[in-house]
Amino acid sequence: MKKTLARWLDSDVGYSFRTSPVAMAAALIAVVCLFCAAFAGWVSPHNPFDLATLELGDARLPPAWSAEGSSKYLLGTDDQGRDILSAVIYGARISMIVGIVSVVLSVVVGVVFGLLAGFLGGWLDSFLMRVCDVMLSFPPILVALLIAGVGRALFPGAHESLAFGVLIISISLTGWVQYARTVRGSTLVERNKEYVQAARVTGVAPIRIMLRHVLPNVMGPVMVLATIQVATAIITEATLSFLGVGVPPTSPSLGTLISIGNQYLFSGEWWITVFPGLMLVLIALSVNLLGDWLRDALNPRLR
Amino acid sequence: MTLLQVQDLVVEFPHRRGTLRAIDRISFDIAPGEILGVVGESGAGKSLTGAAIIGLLEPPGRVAGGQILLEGQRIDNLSFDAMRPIRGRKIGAIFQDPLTSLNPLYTVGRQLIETIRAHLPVTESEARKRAIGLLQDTGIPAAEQRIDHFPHQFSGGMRQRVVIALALAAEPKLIVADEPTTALDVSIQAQIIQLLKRICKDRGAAVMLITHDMGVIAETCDRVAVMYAGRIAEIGPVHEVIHQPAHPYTSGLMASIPDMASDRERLNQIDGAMPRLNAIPNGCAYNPRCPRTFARCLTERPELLHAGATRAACWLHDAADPHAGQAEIAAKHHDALAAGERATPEAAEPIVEVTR
Amino acid sequence: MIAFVLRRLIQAVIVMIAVAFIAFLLFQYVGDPVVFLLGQDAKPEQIRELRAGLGLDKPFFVQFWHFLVNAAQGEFGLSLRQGAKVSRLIGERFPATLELALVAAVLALFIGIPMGVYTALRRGTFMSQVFMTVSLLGVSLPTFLIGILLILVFAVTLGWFPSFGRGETVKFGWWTSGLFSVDGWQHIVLPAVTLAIFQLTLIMRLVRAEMLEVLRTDYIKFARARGLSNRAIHFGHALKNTLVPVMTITGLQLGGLIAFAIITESVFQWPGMGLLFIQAVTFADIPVMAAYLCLIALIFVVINLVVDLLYFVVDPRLRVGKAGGH
Amino acid sequence: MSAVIEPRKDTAAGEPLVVAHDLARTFDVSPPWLNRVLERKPRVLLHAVDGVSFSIERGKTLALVGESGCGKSTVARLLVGLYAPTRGGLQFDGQDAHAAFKTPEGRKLRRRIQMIFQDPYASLNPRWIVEDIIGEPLREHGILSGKAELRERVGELLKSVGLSPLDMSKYPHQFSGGQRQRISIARALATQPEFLVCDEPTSALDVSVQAQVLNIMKDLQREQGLTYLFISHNLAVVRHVADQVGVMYLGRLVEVADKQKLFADPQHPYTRMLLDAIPQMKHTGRQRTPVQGEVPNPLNPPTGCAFHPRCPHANARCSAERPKLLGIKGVQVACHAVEEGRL
Amino acid sequence: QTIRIANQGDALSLDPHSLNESLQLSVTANVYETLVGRNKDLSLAPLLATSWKQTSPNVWRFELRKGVVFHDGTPFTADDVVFSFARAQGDGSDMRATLSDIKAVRKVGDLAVEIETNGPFPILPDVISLTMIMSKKWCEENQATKPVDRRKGIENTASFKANGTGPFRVRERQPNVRTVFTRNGTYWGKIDGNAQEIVFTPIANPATRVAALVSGEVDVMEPVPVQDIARINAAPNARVITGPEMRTIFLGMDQKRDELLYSNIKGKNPFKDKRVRQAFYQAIDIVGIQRTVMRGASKPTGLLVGPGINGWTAEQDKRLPFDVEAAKKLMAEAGYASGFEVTMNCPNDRYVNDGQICQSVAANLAKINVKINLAAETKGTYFPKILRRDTSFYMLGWTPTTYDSHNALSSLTACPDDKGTGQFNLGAYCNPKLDELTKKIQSESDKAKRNELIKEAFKLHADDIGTLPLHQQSLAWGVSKKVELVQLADNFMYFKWMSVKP
Ligand SMILES: Nc1ncnc2c1ncn2[C@@H]1O[C@H](COP(=O)(O)OP(=O)(O)OP(=O)(O)O)[C@@H](O)[C@H]1O
Ligand SMILES: Nc1ncnc2c1ncn2[C@@H]1O[C@H](COP(=O)(O)OP(=O)(O)OP(=O)(O)O)[C@@H](O)[C@H]1O
Ligand SMILES: [Mg+2]
Ligand SMILES: [Mg+2]
Ligand code: NI
Repeated sequence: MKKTLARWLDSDVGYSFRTSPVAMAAALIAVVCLFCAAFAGWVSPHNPFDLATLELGDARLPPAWSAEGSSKYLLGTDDQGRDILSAVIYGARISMIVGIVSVVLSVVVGVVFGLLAGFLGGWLDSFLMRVCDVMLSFPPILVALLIAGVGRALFPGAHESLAFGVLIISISLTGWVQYARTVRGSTLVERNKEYVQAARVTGVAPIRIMLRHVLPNVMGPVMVLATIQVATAIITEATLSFLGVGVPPTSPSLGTLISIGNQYLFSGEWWITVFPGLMLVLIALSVNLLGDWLRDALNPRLR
Repeated sequence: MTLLQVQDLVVEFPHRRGTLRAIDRISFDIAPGEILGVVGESGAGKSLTGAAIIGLLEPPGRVAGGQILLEGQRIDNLSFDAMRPIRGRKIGAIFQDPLTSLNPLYTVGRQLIETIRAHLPVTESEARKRAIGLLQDTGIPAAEQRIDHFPHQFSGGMRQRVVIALALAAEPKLIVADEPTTALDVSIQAQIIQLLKRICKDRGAAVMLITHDMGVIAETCDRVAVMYAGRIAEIGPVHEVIHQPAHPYTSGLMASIPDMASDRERLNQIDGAMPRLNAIPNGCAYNPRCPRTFARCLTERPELLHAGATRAACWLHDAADPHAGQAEIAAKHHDALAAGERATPEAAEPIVEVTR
Repeated sequence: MIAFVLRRLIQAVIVMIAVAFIAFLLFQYVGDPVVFLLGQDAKPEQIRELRAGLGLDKPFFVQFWHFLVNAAQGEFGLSLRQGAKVSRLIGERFPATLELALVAAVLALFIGIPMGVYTALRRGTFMSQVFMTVSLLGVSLPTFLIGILLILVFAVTLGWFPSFGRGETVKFGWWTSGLFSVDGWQHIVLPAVTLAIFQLTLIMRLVRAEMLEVLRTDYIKFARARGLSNRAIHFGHALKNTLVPVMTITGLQLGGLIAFAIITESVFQWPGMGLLFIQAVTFADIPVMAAYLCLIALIFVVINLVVDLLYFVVDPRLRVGKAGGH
Repeated sequence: MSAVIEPRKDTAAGEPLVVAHDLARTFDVSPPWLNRVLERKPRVLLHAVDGVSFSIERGKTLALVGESGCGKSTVARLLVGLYAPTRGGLQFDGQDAHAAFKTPEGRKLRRRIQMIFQDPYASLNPRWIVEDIIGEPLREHGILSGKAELRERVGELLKSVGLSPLDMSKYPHQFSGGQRQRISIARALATQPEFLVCDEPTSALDVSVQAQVLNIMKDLQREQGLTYLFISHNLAVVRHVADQVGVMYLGRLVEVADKQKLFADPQHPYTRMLLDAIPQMKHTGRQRTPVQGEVPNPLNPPTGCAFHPRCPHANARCSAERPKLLGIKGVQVACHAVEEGRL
Repeated sequence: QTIRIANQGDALSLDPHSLNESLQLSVTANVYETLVGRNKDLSLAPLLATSWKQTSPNVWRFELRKGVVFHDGTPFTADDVVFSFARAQGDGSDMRATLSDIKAVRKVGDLAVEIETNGPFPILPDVISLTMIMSKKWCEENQATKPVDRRKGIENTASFKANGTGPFRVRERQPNVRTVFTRNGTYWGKIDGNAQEIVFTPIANPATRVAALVSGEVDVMEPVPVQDIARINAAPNARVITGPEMRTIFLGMDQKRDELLYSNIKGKNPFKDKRVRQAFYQAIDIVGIQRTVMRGASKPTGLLVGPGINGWTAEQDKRLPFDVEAAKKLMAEAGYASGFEVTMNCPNDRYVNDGQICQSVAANLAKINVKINLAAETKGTYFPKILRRDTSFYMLGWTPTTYDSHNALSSLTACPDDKGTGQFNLGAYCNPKLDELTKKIQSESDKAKRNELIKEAFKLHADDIGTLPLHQQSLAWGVSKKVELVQLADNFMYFKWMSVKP
């Protein structure tokens, strides 16, 4: 373990990591976020999802440092008396799972389809691109409603356990298109390059050519989109939750917290939306900065 | 009177595991109207020299020492913006791979006109006229129509001529041509060489011609510089360098040229390989491969010394300390080589090893 | 060229039919319009009667067939809730959305592209890091929050811009435009900025990534060697070569702007299609949703077509039929 | 040299390893169907290679020369199966190569046929380090699997082309043009193929490295009976490496001959012009005579003999009738003038 | 004097019969008038009818006002009344349901009409207080004799233009963008307020609405999100006028099925046990909800109707005490000491802070070990779902459109049948005795006796704990300090009572 880490740090990518303070800071944030999310139960002072512990009387307390704040709730409470700090930690867990899983799913699907369309061409290409057009026309909201509807028709009463699946699938279902189109465009260019032909002559199987040769060379824009989409997916999740097809309001995600708090912006309860918002910005920031760094680091010409 | 003067130029690539010195203190100069050929081992630093002169080393590469003087003025330390009027106007460049040097999205004419107008105070239509003239000069037929075509609509040879036209657009005093004829058939190659020669004659421009084709060198150049491992091994008038090389590397190089007349099974070759840039031995860089190495070669780096009509970086030609008295370490080896036979196969670097 | 367009249009029809089909599948799940059509005192037989009158009791395929037949005649039926022709409703709303989307797109492009170029050229400098980081705020804050914050700052606190609506509009036939009055421009600023922020980040990052690649190419090096000015090199040569992926994504995003400006429109009470659509969803207004989705499909097809045509404009290598040298 | 190289047992010299029969490849560069219908334009076909037949004996070298764009690379790509022929066929070691490429056995065949690409830089994946690039064929064909073994082998290959094993961890862009070319040569040699298609393998190399590389190729040929198709613009090199030389013009072979015969006594007028254009070392500062006239447009090739617009000996027959490749004076020539004895 | 008004929605059309929805009627009521109107305290007021009386159990006679003209100058006559009632009862009208008890409307002179009902109908004047009178001539001229029929959708002029007798005329109409009203110079009566022009704009987003008020872009807006009341009151230029609203929010439980659809208790239905219902009732901290979630802008209630509705009495409007211990005990008695799990359906964009209320209720119930799976969703999917009775525990709000308790009783508490009785009794609570009372109330014309019956009915229902009443939400209008107006409990906004301070 230690050895592999040391070896990695010594590699080119590792070196550029070591010498980039931005990347290290971003990685640190990411690690902290992941840690908190993974061990939310230990890290957070309260369990915000346990309704029995909520005290309505403690609702909307400002952060501990302001005059009316209570030391019990470091970052204050929301309109239900939920501890914001704990809610942020637990919410980040949900949001990160939804955001990352759905982006990974859509990247995988989009890249695979894009590669196939671009590399194999022909009717498959036309077909996949028209499927893209169709998918593009549907707002994620509607798709989510459809999936939720079907899901509930199939498994009545499985609301909570279903919510995650519905969320992730509906975000990915509309998300993969961009990747597919971008990857297809670049693949069309890339597949005619001589290094791909060289691999063909060598007898490398088309699948491996696509994955090992073409893929790394078309990942640039994909990385830009993907890192940005992590944040977008988290926000989409908030919108969907609002429509009732997302996570239940009793176990709020970051996005849900923000949209709850959004109602209280005028009335002065800024902490309900600001802290989850900050957390979301932090997550987006670390993902994007890591993505930026990785993209540059993986491009040998930019070293 | 010199046009370009390169003095002790050093080019380095700072790398995290130490700095790579790709060009190590080279000096040469070019006079107006002269064609200087640059030959040498591949990887010797020819292209980098050209890039350094025009100030376009790819980062992290940088000029780490020495100076480059154009018409007596230093240009190696100029900022990008100060260098801009010099590029194209005073120094034209043709890169090693001219086929990708044209922006595929613009017509040939637009790129020409843009270059002309970047340097000369002319109107659009004048520039266009001039551009057509340039294309005609470079031997492109029907230039009035072709000027509005896109690069991909030209054949390889024509594209190369367009690149040359671009390099000439603002009548530079110096043209750095990096392998302009590689991958072209002899016929087109001949056209391009003719063109370059004509320009030198007509306009008095100087050319630094980097190439591997000794035939081209022989036919075109006035003087030749031979590079090896980031250094200049020999520099001198073309005839002398080709026919009476003073440096052992040059001799080896010339012997390696496939001869149209002979029918030998194997070509002469210089055994071994050029050292890696960060593992250049002390003393003369060529010493591991040199058939005539002697003690001094291992410790002291030779400067360019007069050797007949040429100058060579070889202690053999040190007038103050003639080599005659020294024991030549590898004389026998050299004799075998000179005889045109391959040295004992065991001594050579392993070729492809076959273990079936 | 004509043929290309024609072929794409044929495909567009197929796409639209597919969209309509999926849309109809969807409607089984977005709610029951009849519940909202009648007041709370309606009697069950009235409800049944209305349901039958609207044809909602027919099987799915019959409903879909009716829709197709109507749509083929250019008639998308009536809004269940508003009782007005869907085509008219959408026609009324379309100009507002289109203007908003265009202004936002222009804003995003005109700020995003130079910022992308800048950050690519000055890779690693402090300023470009700042740009890269700050721009992330645009994607990591939800649109509704950004909208509200903008209103809070620029409308309530500073009072510079109005907080809602489209302001004065000028009528040109059926088209209404807010771009011909100062008032209209004042009204469009905040919503357009809100919409543009996300696109801006995306475009900036995309341009940067592509620029970094292009700046290493031989023809850029050669352009430098020709002594062209920085501007000509960066914006004339390098930027244009990054345009193909940038256009693809921008096209998709513009479609997205038009289609899904829902949240921005509802925050700023922008009388566009998004607002219409969100209402249609809450009231399960099937004809409006179906027509809207078909329209969006058409918009996407058209945008993708335009983008593909622009490829030809930008990249002469893709132009067919003009082959010269080889 | 550590390993003793044994000549391959099955090498029966004289039996052709590669037989190309009437190979042709057209590219459909016409606009899409609907466009053609609407704009009433015909199909546009580009005959890049138009009926080329030759055979290469095991252990021999056929060199192809000819103008830029005459279809040399296309022939090369046809031979390695990158393009499927529109007409004609290719026999490799007695079997139909193009049929075999499609079967699973094709992979084995791939190992026996390798190619060095014309553009060294483009043929190297910019995101891979040299070790992976050269190691890929070894890995793909399961020749070597251990990482250490692989490394060692790649190191040897690098050394054999005059690079250092320490260069293994660099990326292609960190090399000079000639060094890149050597990398692609090393890759082609990695699987020890029987048939090597070399598309201008030494164009970017200086003469000494070129000599080394050519010597290696010769050694391999001698020791293992390697067969080459060698494409080059450098006629001196061609003269050195080739056993037979084919001269191409606009997609066709116009002359095929043993190299001695070809260089000593060129028959076809185009061959003659080509030889005249070779730069001479002996006379510095000499003016050459390039081939006169412009390269014809392959989309609209001249009728009859494609060379007739540039040929000083052309007559009416040349512009009307396409000459066939005929055996004349012990060489194969496609020229009416030679056939008629006008030359 | 222009007053700019923002509301969360817009009137869908200007046709007063096209939709029975309070916003729609509130807007059109400024242009069209009814025979019987309402005073500022919601008591009945003569409008186009100067007086009315019951001439026989089934017949009412209305004397019409003299000298009234429509905006286009046509005089108002009994023909217009007969026409308008026919129109409102006819095809395409959404007011049909409210008028279903009317048998015939007859002209008995130029300025008098008689209305005959199917049976004795004591609350007829209340019921027709929303039936607006249109001009027969104008409608005929404009092919608007029928409201727009959604099925055929022939749109007509009445959707975009209006010609009533009311104190304001419509000058400009851009649906969903703005509607401009001007004062009617030829109005028959006196207009109290001084507003000359009203600009009505829909602003759907609550925060935007608040911003528009605070930044002075609108003068009146409605509703104000409860959390922003304080903020607006603190603003220099605006204030919030709150008042009770007639809508009552309550929770319903499935009391019919033998096994709940969404619960972990199998084989029985815990809500059939009154102790469970009572435990739920007593576990809900409605005062806490009032204080935190509603920020005081609600009135906890023990009844299904609120003040302003005929039949409401203060003495009956008492809740069982909030007592978690008692609730726990009741649960234990019922055999659910360790609680159970049930899914609660809840809208999140229909009532004031509906989602949050449900969350708080869920948190309250967690204290008696009941685990609530909260399914909060948008009204678009919520209502179809619960109206299918596809729920075990739900939230609903109810406003009796007749301003009378009978409406609530017959819709919410009567045993459901397929003719529309108990249509919104989604938990299918059923008490035959209560049904009997409800029938009696329907036809009892003696007001006092009738009120006694209502009282009895409510008592029965409260004793059964058939529903869990929560509160009446408050009206909250944001009003610029320059504007004076009158707020009605039925949330109608009459421009005639609006004034701008100079
Ligand atoms: N970006 C780089 N990083 C590290 N080393 C480099 C880089 N670019 C070039 N070099 C090294 O610099 C040396 C000189 O390269 P250059 O391109 O000048 O060679 P050259 O003489 O032009 O060779 P050729 O004839 O093959 O083109 C080479 O050994 C090469 O490995
Ligand atoms: N994929 C393709 N599509 C269309 N035309 C092609 C394609 N590949 C090659 N051609 C055309 O076929 C002809 C022959 O090309 P080829 O690359 O074989 O020439 P070449 O003899 O190798 O030339 P060079 O010496 O310049 O490499 C050219 O006219 C070229 O434009
Ligand atoms: Mg070079
Ligand atoms: Mg070629
Ligand atoms: Ni030696």
